[in-house]
Amino acid sequence: MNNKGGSPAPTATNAAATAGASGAPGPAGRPTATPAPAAAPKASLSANIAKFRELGLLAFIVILAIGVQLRNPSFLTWENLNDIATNTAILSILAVGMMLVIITRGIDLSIGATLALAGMSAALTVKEYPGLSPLVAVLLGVGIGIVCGAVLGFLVAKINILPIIATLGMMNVFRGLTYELSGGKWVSAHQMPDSFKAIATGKVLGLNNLIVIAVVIYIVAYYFVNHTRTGRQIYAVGSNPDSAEVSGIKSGRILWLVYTIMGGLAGLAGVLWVAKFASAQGDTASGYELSVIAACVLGGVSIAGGSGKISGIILGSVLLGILNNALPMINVSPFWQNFIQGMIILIAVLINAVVKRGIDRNNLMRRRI
Amino acid sequence: GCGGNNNNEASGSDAKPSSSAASGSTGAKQKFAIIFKNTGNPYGEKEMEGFKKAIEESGDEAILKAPDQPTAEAQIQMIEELISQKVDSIAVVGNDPDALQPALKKAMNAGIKVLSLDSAVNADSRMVHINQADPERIGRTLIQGVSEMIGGEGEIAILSATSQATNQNTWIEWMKKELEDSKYANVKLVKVAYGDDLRDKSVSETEALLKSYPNLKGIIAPTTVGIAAAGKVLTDKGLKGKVMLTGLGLPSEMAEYIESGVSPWMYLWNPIDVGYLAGYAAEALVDGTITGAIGEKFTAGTLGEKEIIADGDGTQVMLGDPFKFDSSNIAEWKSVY
Amino acid sequence: MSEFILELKGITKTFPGVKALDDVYFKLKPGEIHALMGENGAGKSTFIKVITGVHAPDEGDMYLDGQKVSFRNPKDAQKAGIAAIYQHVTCYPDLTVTENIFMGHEKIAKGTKRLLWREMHEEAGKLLKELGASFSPKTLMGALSVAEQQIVEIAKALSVNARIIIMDEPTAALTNNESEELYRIAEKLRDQGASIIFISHRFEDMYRLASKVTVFRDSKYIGTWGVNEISNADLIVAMVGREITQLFPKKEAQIGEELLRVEGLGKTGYFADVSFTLRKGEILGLTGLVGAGRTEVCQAIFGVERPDKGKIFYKGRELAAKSPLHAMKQGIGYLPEDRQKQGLVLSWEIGRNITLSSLEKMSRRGHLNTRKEQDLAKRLAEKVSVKAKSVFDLASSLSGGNQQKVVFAKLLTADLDILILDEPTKGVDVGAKSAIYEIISDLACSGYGIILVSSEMPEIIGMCDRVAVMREGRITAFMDREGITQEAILRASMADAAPQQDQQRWA
Amino acid sequence: MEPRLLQNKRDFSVKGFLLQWEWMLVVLFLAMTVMNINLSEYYWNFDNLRDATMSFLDKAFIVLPMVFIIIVGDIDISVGSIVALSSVIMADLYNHGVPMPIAMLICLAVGTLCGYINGLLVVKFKELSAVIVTLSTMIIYRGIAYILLKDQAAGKFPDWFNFLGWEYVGGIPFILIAFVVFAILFWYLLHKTTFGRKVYAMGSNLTASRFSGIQTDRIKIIVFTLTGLMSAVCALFLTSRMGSTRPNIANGYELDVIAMVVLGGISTSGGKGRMIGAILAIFLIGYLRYGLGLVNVSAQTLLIIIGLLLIVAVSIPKLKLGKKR
Ligand SMILES: Nc1ncnc2c1ncn2[C@@H]1O[C@H](COP(=O)(O)OP(=O)(O)OP(=O)(O)O)[C@@H](O)[C@H]1O
Ligand SMILES: Nc1ncnc2c1ncn2[C@@H]1O[C@H](COP(=O)(O)OP(=O)(O)OP(=O)(O)O)[C@@H](O)[C@H]1O
Ligand SMILES: [Mg+2]
Ligand SMILES: [Mg+2]
Repeated sequence: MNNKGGSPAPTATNAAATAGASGAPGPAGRPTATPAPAAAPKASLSANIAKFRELGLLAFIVILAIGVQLRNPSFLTWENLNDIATNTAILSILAVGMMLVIITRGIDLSIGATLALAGMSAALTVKEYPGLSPLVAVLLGVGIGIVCGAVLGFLVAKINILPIIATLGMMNVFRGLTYELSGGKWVSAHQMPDSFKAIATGKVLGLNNLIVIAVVIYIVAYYFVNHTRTGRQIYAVGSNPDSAEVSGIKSGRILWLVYTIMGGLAGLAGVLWVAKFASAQGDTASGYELSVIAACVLGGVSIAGGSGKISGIILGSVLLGILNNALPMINVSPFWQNFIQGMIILIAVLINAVVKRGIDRNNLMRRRI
Repeated sequence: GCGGNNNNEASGSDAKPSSSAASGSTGAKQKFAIIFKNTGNPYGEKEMEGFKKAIEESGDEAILKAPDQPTAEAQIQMIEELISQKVDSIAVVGNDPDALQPALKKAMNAGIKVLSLDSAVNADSRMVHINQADPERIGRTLIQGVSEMIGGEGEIAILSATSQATNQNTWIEWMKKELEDSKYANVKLVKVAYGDDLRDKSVSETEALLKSYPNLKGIIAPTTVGIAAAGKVLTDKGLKGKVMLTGLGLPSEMAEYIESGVSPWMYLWNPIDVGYLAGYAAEALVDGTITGAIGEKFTAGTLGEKEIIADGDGTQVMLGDPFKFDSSNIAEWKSVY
Repeated sequence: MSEFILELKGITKTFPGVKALDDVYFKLKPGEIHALMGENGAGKSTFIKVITGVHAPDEGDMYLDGQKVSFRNPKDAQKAGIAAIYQHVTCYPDLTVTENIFMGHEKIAKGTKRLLWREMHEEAGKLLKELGASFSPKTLMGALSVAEQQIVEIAKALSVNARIIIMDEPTAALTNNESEELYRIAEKLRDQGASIIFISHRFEDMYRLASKVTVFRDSKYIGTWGVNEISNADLIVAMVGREITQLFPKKEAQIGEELLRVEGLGKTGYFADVSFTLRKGEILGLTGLVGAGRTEVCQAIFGVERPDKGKIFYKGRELAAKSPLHAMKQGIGYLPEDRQKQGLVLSWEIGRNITLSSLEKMSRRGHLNTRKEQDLAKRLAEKVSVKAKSVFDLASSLSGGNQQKVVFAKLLTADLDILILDEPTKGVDVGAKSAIYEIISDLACSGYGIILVSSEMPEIIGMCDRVAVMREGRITAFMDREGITQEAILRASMADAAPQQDQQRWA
Repeated sequence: MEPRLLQNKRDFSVKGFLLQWEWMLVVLFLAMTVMNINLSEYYWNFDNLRDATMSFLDKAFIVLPMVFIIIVGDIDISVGSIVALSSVIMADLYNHGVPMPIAMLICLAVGTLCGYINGLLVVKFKELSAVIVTLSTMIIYRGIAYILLKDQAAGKFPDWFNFLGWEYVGGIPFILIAFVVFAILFWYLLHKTTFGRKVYAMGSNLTASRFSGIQTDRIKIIVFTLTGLMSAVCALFLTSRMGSTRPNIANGYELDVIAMVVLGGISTSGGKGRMIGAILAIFLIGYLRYGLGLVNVSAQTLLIIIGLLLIVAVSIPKLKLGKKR
């Protein structure tokens, strides 16, 4: 179909070898030329669609922002944008891990519980040893998260339990452990040393630490998923687990890695959360996994596995962050907030789907027949 | 009818070996249960602690329960479990004033004495309610407090728990009533926001308040998570002294912000005492000292004698006035609860 | 150094309930193209998977360069220089062609371990060009047709510079000139010293390429011959265990009234201006190059997709099938081209697969009568000679050809007038092929109108009463039985024949 | 080609029969019963066991159709919100003077409509997965409930409405009888009808099902609609048990329901599992919670135990059948 007029066709001798019952070894006719030069309309087509997906989301965000700005002029101020970014940082950090998990066709419902467990452990530790360097607390949290994630990874990769079940079960276990650990108590602001709280209030180059940490994680993750072999293998395992097995990818290890990364990020998020709010509770971030999954899904990560982009989840997280920030600011009745939030998520994904269809159609129209 | 009363022969015999300290009218330990809203809440832990103390002072057995989620559905399930265990009394901190009615009625039909504490269930589903403080007093005191902090004029806002929380809603009603007084002519309530007792949401809501109402002078947050989250935001944004904060909160959570002056003072009752009083009221109901009728009196351990008074259709026992926490006394309380 | 680069002795492999390989031998010389043939289910694919370490053999040894080896996983085989193209395309639909080609042996920068995207794209482009493919290496694999995916698989095997390359029916989805590219490349590789194991049901492939042929039958090793030493008939006897007298048992059917008339059918981006008629008892061939749009036309008639333009008349009445069910109720049946994805529920028993499209017939007010169901399934499975123990065997445990027979049996459950058969013999062995042709002929005789979509010239020539040739979404020629020749078909399917530029349409 | 005769009998292997998931649930159930009897003297008591079902069976109504949805390969996480919305609308209408029987019918209609909308969205927007669709409708439906009822509770239903959740018929709780009836209906639908067969086919291979003339869209819509309807049935019983309703009731039910379905051996990747497994799982979890509740095990310990039970139960068969290459 891409044959430009001039390309010579193979001569008819190509097919001279007759087949079937009466067939005899025929003379080998060589084609006189290779047909059709490699053109690339398909590549640009699918690439454009993928790009447009993010553009559509971006446009939606811009329109939303303008709408909110008209209602409340203090929305697009440096301070407020900074607040949005700070409040969205933890969500977006978790979204990175969740994206990797979803790419491998999995899901992690336990991150809220892992976050709470890691946060509570870190808080209890700094409460006991106020002199401790905050870095140690962060490492402790990340470590606990990694352990939680590794356990999940083990269940999913080695015992072959479906991710949704493994994480549902362990979610209960981690949450229960958090309560057991704290004995039902909270760790309050006055029990945390200032150095610990500074993790979330400190600034680098005028930007809140949380934002900086999120940005660094995004850069690392971008490099990891796009430019390393292991990163690509994550996509391969999600895209077709059977082929991955046949082409010698150790899918078990990849799964394990993915859940461990998710756990580690959840652990980190736990420490950041506790430092940011200066309080550790047993029910910290309960149900937060849904927001994280929503961010991924809005960002175009396919639940069926195999696809998902860093740029997408940034936009997904930002959209959710803006909603959380904007709805209270434009004086929406609290009773309407749920509804509006749900509608916006639904409309965003529907518009995305419709736009994609339109583009597909448009491209078909341009095909020559 | 309900089938809870069919197996009376089991109730007298206690299979577990009773301890030497056994006392009470039947000679065996009686069982007193308390159901809090949800687990992992230090306020609730303290209330249950007080309850347990009272029950153990009487030589009986306390059963402490709390579901993992603060829902009425889960509490109904726990009430069923307690009926099966043939406890003598159930004290409940209701997640919903009405939804527990059928379950609690079934318990009462089974001969179990039922009372509520802190967050009330409706009058039909309890014999008596233990009220930590008069809602009217709480509402009015909070307005008086914030008015004093902002010098009697300016915009104020309320940051509550969920839009459904009964206690908070009653208090907010009283706050609005108090504001009608002419001496608050210059105090303007601009918004009631709901942080759903979630840290992240409470923070967003506080930030939105500050941005939408740049002239905001004071915030009242009648819930621990809300007031602590607001304290954190005001601290981080360096608004100490510019926006005043008061409300109801656990001293431990608020110590930081009261000591720093972000919140000059706030109020709360002693949850241990609430539980303790409920424990003695339950004992009195089971003993038959009281039936829950107005005018009856009983001795509540170290709290002394308490009297049952009217409360709408039902009856209640009042603990006392809320306690004011400020920089002078917070250090002493922050380690208690 | 041994005379043989690869040698397998006494390989036995049992699956639960099936002995897939029974004491099998194989020897491969360096620089040799060795054909492996046998009926469906003879164990060829399983044998390949043993070589590449996907399956571990129960018994037997494998020698590489005279050294005994045993691969624990496909990676080991890859490291030892063995590359394989598996029968069922195993690709990553969400990744680009480049990534599919280089998965497992990516080019990475020495120090930083960074992936060298540009280099990989370039090389992938070169490989594809060599194979005559016209899509960019940056295309997503999922956007390609089955045939195009097969080409990528071949490119993948070429990219590893393996000493031993195994191709399991690589030509099944290819048209003749694509196959020709493949032959050329295979010969080039052989000349460079690589050895190739080539599995195909097409004799054409074997004669064109191989110097040796090994035959398996019923999981057993039958023998190895030089291609020139054995006659075609003997080879068929070796494979089937009996003589097949006539491969194309075309019977003269009574051609009756018109059943189907398609007028100006078009679907944006896929096909345009497709018109033809089909009569009772007639076999209409639909041929053309890969991507010519045949499948799309068939699916539009069957109600899978809606056409944008044109009309379909069924027995004189206008019919626009809203769904496959609607089409089937009218009397149109479709045998899909991808039996694993579109034809079968692989995890189900044979019997349930067969009855899936006619459940209503075996039920009363929704209640399913399982006795009736099993009887029907057994009868039909026997009719198409499915090779299995019972109708309770899982479809996934069948070989490719037998799976196709099950899909065929599904069609026979319904009361149909028109059968649309999309590549019904793709990857089916001679024995089964001839059985399928016989079924097709019988069906035509009993009054069905049949549309036979095929890329295989002999099949089209041998079976059809009339042929329509498609190119780039349009029908370019009609031929009657007398006028069908390979040359004519090829001419009509090639792009340079007609000056398309002038009548370029925006369908 | 001479026809090869196929055997008529299915291979029967004792091992295969005994290794069925449902047996494992039965064993777990027995073990749990023995444990509970030893833990509490109050457990092995007809009245108690009977009354316990009343407090855990409400969700069980949603488990039944959820089995279908998960076998079809989808998931519905909006069920908790559908319960809330249909319950709130019923209560609101009743409080505005609509007779209770009519309000109840409207409750069922609302649930059905919500389910239908889910199904329609899932079918019309195939590029979105059911997770996304029902995630958003989950937020929306509960959002509507909040808009309707604000911070109010609605209730004060007529006394006879108590019947659903609290009363007995011939000594058996009405809710248990209703559940048994529905369970039999759904079991029959899944295992004995063409509809059930089609549902399995779709879960195993959607494309092949479509090509086989199954109206896949229609069946998906029916399955989602059924789930909406049964969520409304759950709403009736739950509201009756609570005697009043609020927009936040049935919060988190979706996870409980899915956990039961999954413990019942229904694979979330579709196509596999049986109704009886899910039913066993309902009673297993229900009585386990109840038994541990009788000895007042703390909520956090209960969380850990249920979580581990899910993991361990699902792991056991996987551990036994090592993979063979
Ligand atoms: N994973 C498996 N489990 C059970 N049986 C299997 C499995 N793979 C193959 N078989 C059985 O092994 C036998 C050989 O199958 P194989 O796929 O090797 O045949 P083949 O010669 O490649 O056939 P075809 O030409 O149709 O591809 C068949 O009977 C098949 O049913
Ligand atoms: N997955 C796909 N995505 C986009 N376009 C496709 C896809 N598959 C096929 N096409 C395009 O649709 C048109 C018709 O393809 P179709 O598969 O119907 O052709 P066909 O003649 O049946 O080929 P085959 O011989 O492979 O069966 C071609 O232009 C092809 O490139
Ligand atoms: Mg094969
Ligand atoms: Mg085709």
